[in-house]
Amino acid sequence: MTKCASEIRDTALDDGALSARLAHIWGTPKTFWGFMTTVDHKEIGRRYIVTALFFLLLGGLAAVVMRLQLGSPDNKLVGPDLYNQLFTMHGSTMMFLFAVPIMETIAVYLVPLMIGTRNVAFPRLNAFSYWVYLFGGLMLWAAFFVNTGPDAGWFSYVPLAGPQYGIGKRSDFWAQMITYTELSGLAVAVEIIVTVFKMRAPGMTLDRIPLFVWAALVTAFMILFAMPAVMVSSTMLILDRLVGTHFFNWAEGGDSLLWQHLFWFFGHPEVYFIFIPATGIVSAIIPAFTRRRMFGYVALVLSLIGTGFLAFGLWVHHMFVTGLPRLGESFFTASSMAVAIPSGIQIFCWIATLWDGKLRLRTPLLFVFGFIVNFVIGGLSGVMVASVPIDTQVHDTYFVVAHFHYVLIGGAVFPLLGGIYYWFPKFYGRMLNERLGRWNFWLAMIGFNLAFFPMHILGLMGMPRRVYTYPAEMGWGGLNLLSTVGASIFVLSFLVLVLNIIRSLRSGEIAGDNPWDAGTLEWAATSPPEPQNFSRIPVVTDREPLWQNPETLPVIGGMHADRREILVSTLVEATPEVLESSPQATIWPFIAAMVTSVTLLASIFTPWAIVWGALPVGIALTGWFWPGGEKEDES
Amino acid sequence: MTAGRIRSVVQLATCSSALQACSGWQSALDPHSQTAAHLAGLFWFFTAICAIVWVLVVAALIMVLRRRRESESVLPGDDFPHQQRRKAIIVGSLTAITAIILTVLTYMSFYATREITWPRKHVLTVKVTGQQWWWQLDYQNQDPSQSFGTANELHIPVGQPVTVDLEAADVIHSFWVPNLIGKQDMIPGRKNVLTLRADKPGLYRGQCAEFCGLQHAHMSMFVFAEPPAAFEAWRRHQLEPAATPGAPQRITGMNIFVHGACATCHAVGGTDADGQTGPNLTHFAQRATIAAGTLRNTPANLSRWLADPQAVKPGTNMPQVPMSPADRQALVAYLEGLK
Amino acid sequence: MSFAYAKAAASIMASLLLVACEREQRDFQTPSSGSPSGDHYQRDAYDVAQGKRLFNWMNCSGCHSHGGGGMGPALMDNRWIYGGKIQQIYQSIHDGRRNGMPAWKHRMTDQQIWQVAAYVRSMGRYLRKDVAPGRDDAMQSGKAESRRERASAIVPSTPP
Amino acid sequence: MRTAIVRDVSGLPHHGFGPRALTWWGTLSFMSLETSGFVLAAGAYLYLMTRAPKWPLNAPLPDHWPGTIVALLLLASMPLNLLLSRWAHAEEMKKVRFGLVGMCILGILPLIVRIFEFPSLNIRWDSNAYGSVMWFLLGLHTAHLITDVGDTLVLTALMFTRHGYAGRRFSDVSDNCFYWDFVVLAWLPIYALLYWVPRLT
Repeated sequence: MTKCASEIRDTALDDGALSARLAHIWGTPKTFWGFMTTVDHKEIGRRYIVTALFFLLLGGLAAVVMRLQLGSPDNKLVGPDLYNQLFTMHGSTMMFLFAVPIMETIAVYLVPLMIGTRNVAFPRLNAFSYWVYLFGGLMLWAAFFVNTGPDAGWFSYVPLAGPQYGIGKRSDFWAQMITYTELSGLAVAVEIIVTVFKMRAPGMTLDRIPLFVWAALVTAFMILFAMPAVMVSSTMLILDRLVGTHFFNWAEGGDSLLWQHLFWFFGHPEVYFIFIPATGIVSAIIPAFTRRRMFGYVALVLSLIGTGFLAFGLWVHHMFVTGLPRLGESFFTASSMAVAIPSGIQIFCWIATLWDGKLRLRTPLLFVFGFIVNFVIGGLSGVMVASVPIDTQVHDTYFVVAHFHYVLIGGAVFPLLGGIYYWFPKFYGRMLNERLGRWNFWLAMIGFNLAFFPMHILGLMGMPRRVYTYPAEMGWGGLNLLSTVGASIFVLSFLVLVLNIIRSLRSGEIAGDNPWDAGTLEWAATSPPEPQNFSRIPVVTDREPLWQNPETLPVIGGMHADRREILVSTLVEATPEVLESSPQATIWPFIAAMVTSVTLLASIFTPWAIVWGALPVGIALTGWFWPGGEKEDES
Repeated sequence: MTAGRIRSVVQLATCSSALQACSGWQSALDPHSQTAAHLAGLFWFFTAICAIVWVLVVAALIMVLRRRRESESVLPGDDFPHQQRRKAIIVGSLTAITAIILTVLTYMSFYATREITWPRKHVLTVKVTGQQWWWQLDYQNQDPSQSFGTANELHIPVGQPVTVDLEAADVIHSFWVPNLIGKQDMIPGRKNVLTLRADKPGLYRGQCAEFCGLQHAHMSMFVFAEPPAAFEAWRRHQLEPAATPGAPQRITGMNIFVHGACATCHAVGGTDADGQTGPNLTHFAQRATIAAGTLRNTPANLSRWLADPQAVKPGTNMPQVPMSPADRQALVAYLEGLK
Repeated sequence: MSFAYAKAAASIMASLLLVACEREQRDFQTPSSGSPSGDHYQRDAYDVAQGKRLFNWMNCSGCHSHGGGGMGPALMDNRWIYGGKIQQIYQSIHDGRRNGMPAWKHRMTDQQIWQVAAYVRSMGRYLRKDVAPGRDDAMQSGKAESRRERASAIVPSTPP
Repeated sequence: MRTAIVRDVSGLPHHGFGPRALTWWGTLSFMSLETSGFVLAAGAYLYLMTRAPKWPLNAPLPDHWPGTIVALLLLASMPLNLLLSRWAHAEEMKKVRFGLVGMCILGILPLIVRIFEFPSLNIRWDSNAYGSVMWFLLGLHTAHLITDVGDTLVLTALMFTRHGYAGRRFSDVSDNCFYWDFVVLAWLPIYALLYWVPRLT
């Protein structure tokens, strides 16, 4: 390996020339081909986020129809068949196609910027992951539009989703959608872990990693260990349905509770895949708007990790009424209660930071306040359902529906909306409108609480979840109507957000690199960031590098300026150790995703599809890894 | 008793209209049995604690917004060391308090579980089998001549514990009568057991609580808690065959039933109708509702149900049997005579 | 030219759509009397599944033993004494046949008989795989209808 | 923002081995998630076993010989795998090519025996839940075996082209060895579950 004679190092160029040169090397051409082949984490992250928001829209529309149906007793707007498909689509979409992907991909966009590198660890895997996710989501919704929407609920309990009672191909589409989204979810988790472990800017030791990045890392680890559970169980389900295995057939030695164990072993941590990144967003917003460093950094990191561990010991609290032994159930009550402690620590630390801070009450911080108010309700009702005796009354009623919407909307969507207002200027270079932002916040706050608080009472009044209608004599009509009105207001708040985004993209105030005067590295990049993120990789000596030195960014020199190159650093101390090249744009991830998707889709109809599909998938993967002769491949 | 006092305090404190709405014949907050009372007491205790915690958090947030800052330094950065130390102590103590509260709640919950656990052998045993979308009830007895079957309406004697064996014929269902007891799943291939005891006579509504397919919404049941004497009278009556029709119209109705499609799925004791896949109709006229609580049992409703079951309960396994209006009248007359 | 391709593609898409919609239709209402050929029952997974439910409930296996045959003829092979078309099977169930097959016209409704007939067709693997039922949650008695090998052409047969 | 160069990294190497390489960490992550899958599948096996009245459930004992031969073949491949990893670290092209060809053969051999392993389970996947979970575990491991052998074949082809001389390819070879270790080690507990646990009862 002789040194290439023509190689250029960045030390030979001034900032302007270097930036132009790297922008060309890392850039994505504004062509169709460029769009299809890009491996830039920002391009992919952005389209991932837009796609997830599109699925939010679809899932939201399903919810709107459900709310309209339940707005009055004995309503005939939709029948049981469509209603069952609607709530299954709503749950599956929100969990698998919106919440988990959007949290993961905000990390895909932000983590490289926050840790001072130029791309994620495996950019082509990232592109592949997006395409597989897109195809999986589209497949599920296409199936719904041809009357093949799954109808057994987002947790698809057997035997209702099994071969005998899950009639037609509906549950097969559900089970295979799981395969797509888990494939993409796991791929992103691997990228995030390796990116955070090995690509941090020099000097970003473990105790200088931004809390959002910690949250993304903990989430990625949870995904790594929890998602295989649903892969295993959904594979068993589809085998039961398609080739006649007996995993869940009680008459031949199987057991329907095996499904529940496996599903909830994944399903409970999944709530934390959504919630933990949201806490990361909160921990990013609070310092910027209080002008204070986060109080209790170490405690916060330890609570994130603690939550990550405890989340794996809770799954049985979804099965308290299945008749498991009481002693075991008591253990799971204790562990479910215990997970409230790390959440409590986080809330105490946030309030402690706000306490002495110099507050700037802009929209992102408003959403943080809304988050705390709503999430605490969800957390506390979580403590209630963790108690076995109380759960026997509220399990599978609207009380639980209220509970998890407080946790997921209050605990994750509110921070997410705050995060959108916070980072939008970084993504698009323009500020969102503050006035509309306040409208957005208050409508969301009022609409959300009107929609979901009455559900607590409905559940206690005996209303089970997943009913497509109810008789007038039950007396549930009034509260349900209130809830429907609240839901409409909540929908309105999203329309305000869309309006705000459209206005801002056309005529928003230009943001500048660091409009909030925040301290983390993403604000050192331009808004929107250049394709290479950083022309020179920053050197970090503080948890809030931009606060420590607002004028000058210390950087390293000596990297190549003629190829896509990133800096690999050590795990703990982030000492530079290797200059590794980063892959070029390529169409192969798209092709690989395409053939994988077709194979999986065909396997819904015949198991032989896996055999036929293996060859094209193998060819696509070989094409992906085969070097093309660029500088990036040969170093 | 503590829980009871707390409950009344909370009741006073909370908006009373919401609470009035909470009481009803299918409400967890209107207990009519010791078990349900324990559960409600525990619920109110948890609610009180949680409400206090939430109010404190919101109060803290309001103070954050309103308090004057000692030092409004413009430069971003850390707190002063003495503030840091003070905060660390406060956050640490709050965490400890959280842990203590959670321990107390865990203990309370465990204690309540023990309170509501009964020994499993009782005089009266009823096997409840969940079906898509109705409840099959079998009153079991060592002596087969004392055993009988019925559907959707469970009669129990007040004050006596009754063993309820829970099974399912097709998919998972869940047995839940909130005024009397929390829910328990009915799982194909498994057996669960509950002990049901009503302490006040009354009519309580229950509903399937595990999503079970198209008509999950219309799978409800009624529990009639009766004084022991009334229950015994009811039980004896159930053991008898169906009433023999006298009026000609009813005899016509019986012939339609016994020789037509009805008898394929339904049984009527004392006749040739012995279908087992649908509800037993021997004493149908005594029941308060039709189709697992979907309609009140009136001749008009029954006629509507027979004319087009799928319009009333889309997806039900009850088919629309074609017959002339006169035949349907006769069938209704027969069924409404099955006292 | 390209317009022709687009038209062809559109018609293929439309027919796929129809196939899927038809397969998954849950038709609860009884069709008004004078119901047509009954062909649509064997294209609808829900009807076939309901037919299977009725086949078990009516204890058809008492004679036909899960289609393997016993006192009554086997239903899984390609030999059909009274014809293997759905209309012919409907007739056999509806009116009964000599040698012990009872008439069900008074014991089941028309719709139910069509559903059972559609299911019987699936036992012989005459239906599309994505319409035929999967295995039951019960003791197994051979491959599920959706996994059976396609039956060969219908052969007229005489009672043994 | 103004920048100030405070450090020069031009002397750093362009590829690293083991924990210094991104792909090594990627491989490790994938191994972790696959381990999670194996453990859950094994958990399902044990769960069904504890619920069954007897194990094997209504079936003769599986014939362990094909499985044992696969285990022995896989273990026999370990020394060469270790050597290949060392040669890759030392970037010795000739030895690496020899080792890769050897690993291809040592990978295909157990795959051939694997074909005979399925029938020797003495039960079909659709007979009962015991059969289902036996086939599931064996299928899961076979999938890993096939993908890694496929990967080795492609990598071997690559190392015989001019692309093979890039330093990072040697790192890829050593990561492939790392993954093979995992495939071999994962087999041992599954082998025990499939063939010896049913013999315990």
